[in-house]
Amino acid sequence: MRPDRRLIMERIDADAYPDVSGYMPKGMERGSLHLPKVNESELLRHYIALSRDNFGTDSGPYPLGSCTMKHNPKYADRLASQPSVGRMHHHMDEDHAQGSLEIMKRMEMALSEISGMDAISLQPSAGAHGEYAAMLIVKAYHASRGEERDEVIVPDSAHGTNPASAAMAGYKLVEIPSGEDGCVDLDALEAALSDRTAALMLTNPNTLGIFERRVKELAAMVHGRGALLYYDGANLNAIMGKTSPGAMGFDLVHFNLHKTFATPHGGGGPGSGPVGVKSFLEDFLPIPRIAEDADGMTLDWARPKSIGKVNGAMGNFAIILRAYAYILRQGGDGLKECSERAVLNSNYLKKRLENHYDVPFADPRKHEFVASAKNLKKEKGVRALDVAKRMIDHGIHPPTIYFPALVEEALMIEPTEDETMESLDRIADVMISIAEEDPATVLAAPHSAPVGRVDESKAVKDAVLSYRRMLSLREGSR
Amino acid sequence: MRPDRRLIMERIDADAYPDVSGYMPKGMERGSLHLPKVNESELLRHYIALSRDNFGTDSGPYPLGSCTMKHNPKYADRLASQPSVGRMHHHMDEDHAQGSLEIMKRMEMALSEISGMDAISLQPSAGAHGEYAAMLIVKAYHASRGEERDEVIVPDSAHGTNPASAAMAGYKLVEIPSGEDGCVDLDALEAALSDRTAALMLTNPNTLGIFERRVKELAAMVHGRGALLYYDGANLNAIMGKTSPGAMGFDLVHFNLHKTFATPHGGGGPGSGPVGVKSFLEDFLPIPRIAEDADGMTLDWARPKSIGKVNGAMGNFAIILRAYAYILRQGGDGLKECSERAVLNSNYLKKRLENHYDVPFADPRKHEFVASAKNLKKEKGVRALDVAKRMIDHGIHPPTIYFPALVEEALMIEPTEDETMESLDRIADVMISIAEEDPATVLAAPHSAPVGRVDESKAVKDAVLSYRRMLSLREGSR
Amino acid sequence: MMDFIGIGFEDELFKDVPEEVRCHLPLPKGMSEKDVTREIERILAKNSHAGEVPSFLGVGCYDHYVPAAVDHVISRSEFYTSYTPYQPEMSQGMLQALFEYQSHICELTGLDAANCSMYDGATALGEAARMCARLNDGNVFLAPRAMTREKVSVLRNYLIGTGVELELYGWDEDGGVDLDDVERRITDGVCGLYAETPNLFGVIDARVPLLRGMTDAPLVVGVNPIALALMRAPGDMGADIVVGDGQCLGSPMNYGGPGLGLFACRQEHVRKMPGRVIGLTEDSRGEQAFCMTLQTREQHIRRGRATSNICTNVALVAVAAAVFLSYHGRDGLIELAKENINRARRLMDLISDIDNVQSPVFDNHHFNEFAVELPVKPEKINCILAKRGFQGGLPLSAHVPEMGDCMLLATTEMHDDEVQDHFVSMLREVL
Amino acid sequence: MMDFIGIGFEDELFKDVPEEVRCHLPLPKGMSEKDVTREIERILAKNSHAGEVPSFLGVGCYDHYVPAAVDHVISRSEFYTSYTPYQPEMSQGMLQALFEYQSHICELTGLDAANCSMYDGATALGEAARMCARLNDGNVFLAPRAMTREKVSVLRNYLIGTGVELELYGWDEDGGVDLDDVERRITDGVCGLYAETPNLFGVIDARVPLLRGMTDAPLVVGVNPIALALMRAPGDMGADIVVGDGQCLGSPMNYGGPGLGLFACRQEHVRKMPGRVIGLTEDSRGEQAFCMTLQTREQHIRRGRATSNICTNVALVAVAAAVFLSYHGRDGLIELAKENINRARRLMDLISDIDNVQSPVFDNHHFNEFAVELPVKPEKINCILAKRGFQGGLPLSAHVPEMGDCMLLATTEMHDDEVQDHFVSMLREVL
Ligand SMILES: Cc1ncc(COP(=O)(O)O)c(C=O)c1O
Ligand SMILES: Cc1ncc(COP(=O)(O)O)c(C=O)c1O
Repeated sequence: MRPDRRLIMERIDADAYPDVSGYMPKGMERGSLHLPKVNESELLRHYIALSRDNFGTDSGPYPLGSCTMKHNPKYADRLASQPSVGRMHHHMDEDHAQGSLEIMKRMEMALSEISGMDAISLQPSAGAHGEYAAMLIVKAYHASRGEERDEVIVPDSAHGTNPASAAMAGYKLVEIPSGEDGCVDLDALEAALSDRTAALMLTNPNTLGIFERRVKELAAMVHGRGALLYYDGANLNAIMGKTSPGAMGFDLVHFNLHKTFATPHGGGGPGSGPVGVKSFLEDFLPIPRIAEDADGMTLDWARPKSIGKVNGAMGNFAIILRAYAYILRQGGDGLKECSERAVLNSNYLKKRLENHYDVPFADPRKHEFVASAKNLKKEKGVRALDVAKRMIDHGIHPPTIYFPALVEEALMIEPTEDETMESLDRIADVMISIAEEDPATVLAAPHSAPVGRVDESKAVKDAVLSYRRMLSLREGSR
Repeated sequence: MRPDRRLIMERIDADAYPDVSGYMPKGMERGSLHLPKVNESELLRHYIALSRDNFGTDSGPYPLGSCTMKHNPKYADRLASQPSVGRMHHHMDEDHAQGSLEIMKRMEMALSEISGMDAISLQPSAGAHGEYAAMLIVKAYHASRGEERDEVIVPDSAHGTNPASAAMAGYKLVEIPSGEDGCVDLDALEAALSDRTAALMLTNPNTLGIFERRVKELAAMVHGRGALLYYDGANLNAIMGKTSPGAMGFDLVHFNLHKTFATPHGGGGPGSGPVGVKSFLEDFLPIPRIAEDADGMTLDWARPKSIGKVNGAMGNFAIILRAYAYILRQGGDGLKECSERAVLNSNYLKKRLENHYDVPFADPRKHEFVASAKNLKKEKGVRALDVAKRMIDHGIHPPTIYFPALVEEALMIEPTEDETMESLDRIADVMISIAEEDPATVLAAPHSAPVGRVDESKAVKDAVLSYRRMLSLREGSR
Repeated sequence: MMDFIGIGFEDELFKDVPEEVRCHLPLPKGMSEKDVTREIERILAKNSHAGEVPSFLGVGCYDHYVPAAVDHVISRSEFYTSYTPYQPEMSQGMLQALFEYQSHICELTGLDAANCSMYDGATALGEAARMCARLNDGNVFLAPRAMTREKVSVLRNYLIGTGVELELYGWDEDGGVDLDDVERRITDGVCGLYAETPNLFGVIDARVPLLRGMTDAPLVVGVNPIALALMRAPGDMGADIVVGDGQCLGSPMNYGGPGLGLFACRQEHVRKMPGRVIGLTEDSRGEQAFCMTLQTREQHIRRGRATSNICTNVALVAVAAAVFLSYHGRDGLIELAKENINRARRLMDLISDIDNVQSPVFDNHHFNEFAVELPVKPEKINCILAKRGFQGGLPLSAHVPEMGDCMLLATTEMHDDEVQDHFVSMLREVL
Repeated sequence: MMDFIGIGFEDELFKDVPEEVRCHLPLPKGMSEKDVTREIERILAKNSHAGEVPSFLGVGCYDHYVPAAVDHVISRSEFYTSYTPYQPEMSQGMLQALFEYQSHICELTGLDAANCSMYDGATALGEAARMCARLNDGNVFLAPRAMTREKVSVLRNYLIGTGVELELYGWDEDGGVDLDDVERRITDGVCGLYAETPNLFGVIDARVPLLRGMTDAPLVVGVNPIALALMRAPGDMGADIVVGDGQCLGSPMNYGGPGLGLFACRQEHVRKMPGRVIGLTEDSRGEQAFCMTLQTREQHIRRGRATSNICTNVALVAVAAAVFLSYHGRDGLIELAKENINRARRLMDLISDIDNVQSPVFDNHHFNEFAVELPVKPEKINCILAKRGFQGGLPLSAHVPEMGDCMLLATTEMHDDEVQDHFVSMLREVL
């Protein structure tokens, strides 16, 4: 029996709103408020039951490509739950916050080593936010040189946030196609580059899991036209200890601490998206900068060239702390090993699937690879979506599907370094069995999830985003 | 699909035991050790998956009679998880432990108010342990008076720990039957009492949920023969703020902090079973006693009449702290209200079931009541056990069954004060539907649990209590 | 595994990384879990947190009591180790919790649609301004000058790509909106108008509802969600978009992050909204179910033409807020709001007894915080207070320079009488 | 609800409670969750815990590092809010976890059967002595005099109902069993013989295996489960029953409680065993399943004739131990054991350099702790150390009076070099 899943606000307080006069200026008083009325026991049963209808990396394999769902170690959470983390306000006198500031400074230094960048700001709240901060820096840089450059080049395999961030910063987008080998087509790049080019945004390895071997050449081309080279660091976990954005010639990079550095995703966030730059761009980084002098850590606000602030505070300290704990735990060699195992796992799983799914492009892959259900679709009418839904029945989270768009019926698979061979074999066995299964079963999946296949188009059509709205539709008015 | 439930030790380390010479004296070195080899991710997935196959009060209704499965508030757990609780050693200088000692002293005082006893020891580790400490006190008391009394009287409705504790202390047991009304048969008591009687052990309300109205009379009878009157305080949650063991005339009492005072049961423990006595028995309480003087709290070991120690330390401090937090939160009125609601809920549920199950004895009940499946068994062959198993399919924990033995096919139900009317109705609806259901379905239950009905007799026959044993049976030798 | 792949050693998998870009990672060796814990605790011990050194800082980030039940729920690993719920069948729990969050926010704000979080209050405002630019052709966004430098800077940065200019209007002697100044600035070119209540000065501004009549451009209102327990819903004041910071709803301050950007709007504008939203729908059996919806607004579908670049948001903080609001319920939230008003009143009254101090600067209703005018530079006072074990309030000089002698003091239910009294007597001594 | 029951007001439900026994509950009014938290934290702040004041106490209760994963698992509310798993179909998770715990304990001890916990090490020993009395007719239980007064007292109290006398034997100059003394005391009347390794003095006693040859009565061996990573399994030494305290396996000290009473025995004696046990079986579909078993030994079935009165045990602490052991695995546990031996060696060496101090008193292998002889009363030294921010070791006077000048010092992996060095230099100063 499926447990009670009523909305908690259906246990509502029906009494009249109490008299609260004297607390608000005239005309500003509230007259009603509908919130649930539950005791702690009901409250917890409700939310615990909801949690049980959710799947996380602690529940099982989560090979979601481009999302790096790796294990979130518990020591990091425990460290983050102390009052010396939680009960700190970002406006505190620096003297009161030497601990937080030291953690941040050390984290900047660690990220600098990892990325080969000269200066880091931990301020951005997530990957896309780091991209945006980077685009603002690109803008400020060219402006400082009196140059007007209004285009940003983005490969078609780029993550959606890349073009979105560039556009949000006011740039025109120039999309370039991938070549046969899944890498940037250098001729297309050459054609796209111009004096209007502000930057090229690149992920390496790209979202196909392919390393752009000609990255140095590419960097030279971009730099040769006076543009900057930006690195989307969400995929850094494939290369740590092997190469770095700095070594590859990039000028700016953002990190996804919630991917590479094993902090929890929290069902969609919070994350943390620091941005790193080569020294010639340091002056443009967000304020305040953390400075260190004889007395300890201080905050430097007097940075006239800075882009200013991208969020209201200092960044997501609680996430930064977790990531720093993880970096300390792994150490340099440990991070390198993580990359090695992530890549090994990805290539192993790819090999296991090769005879059952179409897997375009040549070896080796890095941390992820993209398979395709296009043959399955042709032969049996089973799409990537159906494969995904059927995997749910086996307690394995489906891969990312339909991304990148350049692969038809894409299944983008990133096992991460945490899965054991046994677990990889289970993923493979399940995916192979689905490929061989009676299509009717697959098309009707999931069969054993808390709900049947969810009607996403109805959700779009109705656009009911709240209980209020739900009620007003139900009552026909409100 | 049921997730992987292999034993964790099946992921074993097969390498040879390493060389560890130099750490042990000759002849004391180990040669092999088989423990699982898992990474943190596998470890957590394993145990989290196991937890998901378990049901607690946070999962749903748990009307387990005589066990008081009430909500365990989370603030108490959070308080107990601090280093000022955890990193304290019981042998510390009193100066270092003033906080722990003050909590304990305050708890003693609160329990004293609640029970009407003059002195409390928090040392016993659980209810049965408190009973045992009490029996040792009874023994020491009579011995101190030069009296030889070797019998303890226990009603047939008593919890199994009562006779077991008395027997463990070396007493002969005299069992007396309950009367028609479910109460102690005073004539039988009269007949059982003698100069050999050391004590009568009583629960009031008893395990049938019936209040022994003639308790004062009964106390006079027991005291009249020079025996002591012992109160099993596991059911205190029915009467707080209404009456107390002290007011009823009892000399000794134990508490179940993990029942009345809402601390977690932890799947079977730890609990805490303080013992309280009237002043004339105080000298016999376990050592050390917590004393308070101008400088603060001290430990008094110089108590020559004391029974000594019942456990190696000071009691289960982490549980005591939680219970104290709960008592502070409720306050006197709040505890009284808990009793009122517990009794109201019990009587409501009883009323709802009355037409569908046999519910012997008259009204009102206290915190619990005993229903019977004897008619169901007669009419349809459905036993209490079957009803219980079928309730599992509905996500409700079954009541205690087959206890007390004096009620045939007993279903002992204690809803606690935490269940809402809605939840009580759900329990009732489910139990009624089972009574009316096709017996075949009920007999084959559970249908939707992680396992089918478990073969308990095979477990007894095989007596396999470890993986080692399992392997050696499997291999035929080891 | 290497055998199966057909390689002899692991580095073969990196043969595609050219020699010229190879490098080493010169970080120290790894540490045990125990040593990491000890090392980080050693560093954190250098902090003086609000439990040790009472703090009077606020402006969007408050030290409230976090009920243990909230911690418990967001520590459920099924929740916090999950990703964005792309596969609704596997994520009904998170989806429903977020739908409930949206519902609570809609109820508080009096609007029908809310997204399931932005990074923080400042970026939520930035996104609101951008949304206004999408809703019409104006090229000026009007906002109060009474904002922290942080918020102003974020807002500017979020408008950079839109061509919209930021124009700031002033405040009146009672700390509310200067209506004349707004009036003067309103033209057809205004694409959006923003006001806060409570505002930077903690003032509950009864003039905010009047703004609705002054322009057809979208009205954006910034709120404190706890104050909304007592305050008229902005939707009823005519607001089109409501933003704010929801950290106060069950999350620690965490040195400022993560926050919780609240974002709600009218149903009619839902397709122009930024951020992720959870919608109600049905499953194949016709039963109630939830899923992410209106995704064509988002970057992973619309890429360069998305309403925002936001991807990862702060979902777990939103869940904490949902649990917090359900824990308190209506009456609990009202009590909490009252307590915070009373605490602030008590503190401002006590301080007003000190000679040479004006407390509060603005004679008006306040929530959580209020400005006081001091005879000495606030920065200096904070230094002295620090030596006596207090973290004073926010000096306003860096934010609204004309109030350079003022300090913003915030207080919550975490300050009992003793702490307030002690603080005031210190302040008296110091002045 | 009252209507339905047919009563007019709630007190009607208490009409069976006679007036003469009625009373009030004069406790103060209830407090909010926040105020309770604050009040208790205020009191607890009076403690000086081992993280603030390094402590050198041990004897069965140690300050080890608790991996965060252990906390996480036992904080799963499905585990900790459940009761004794009477309904196996609803409790497979707890049952399997406890079966795994039993399995780990069996593996460590070299025996085939273990129960799923007793209250603590001392009561486990008491129960073991009682079990010996059940296994044969003897009326003397032999145990070392080198035990804490707590343990001796508990043991006596557990033997009270059995008619068995406790007799204590001495130790040799190397701190091990005095074999001659044991020899002298062994008669047919001995129903059980108990020895510890490591013993009270932290000595790993290589003479314990020799006891097997000296009597046919059951041999009970007391152990430290972490030491067992390196030490020969007691089962291989001929032990019939193994007991010990398992708090060191992933639980905080908690001012001494809850502990974890380890209890393992030979398969042949399983039906005489005290306490709850989890057995392997099958479900109706023939699949592996677990349930409580051999319940006819227990009080809820056998009542007055049960093997023990124990009902509630410390199951959750046992789960913590299972997770702890699985977390470390063989190699991790070996490392941990080595580290603890090395820490103790280092400390005893450093102290032995102080004049007038004999460190250790016994020239033997130690685990975690060791006795040192001091020129001043240990109690007095502890007072002075306390003023300098240390919690010294256990003065032995109250436990083994003839060693009144000795102190037992325990150290674990939580003491780094700095702490040990600092402690030793303080000690040097003080002496
Ligand atoms: C390649 C890549 N870039 C950027 C992002 C955006 O990061 P975030 O979701 O933290 O905004 C992601 C994550 O989704 C990503 O995979
Ligand atoms: C009435 C009664 N007495 C005694 C006990 C024994 O308590 P414990 O399980 O804590 O040993 C119980 C609990 O099972 C009980 O219900």
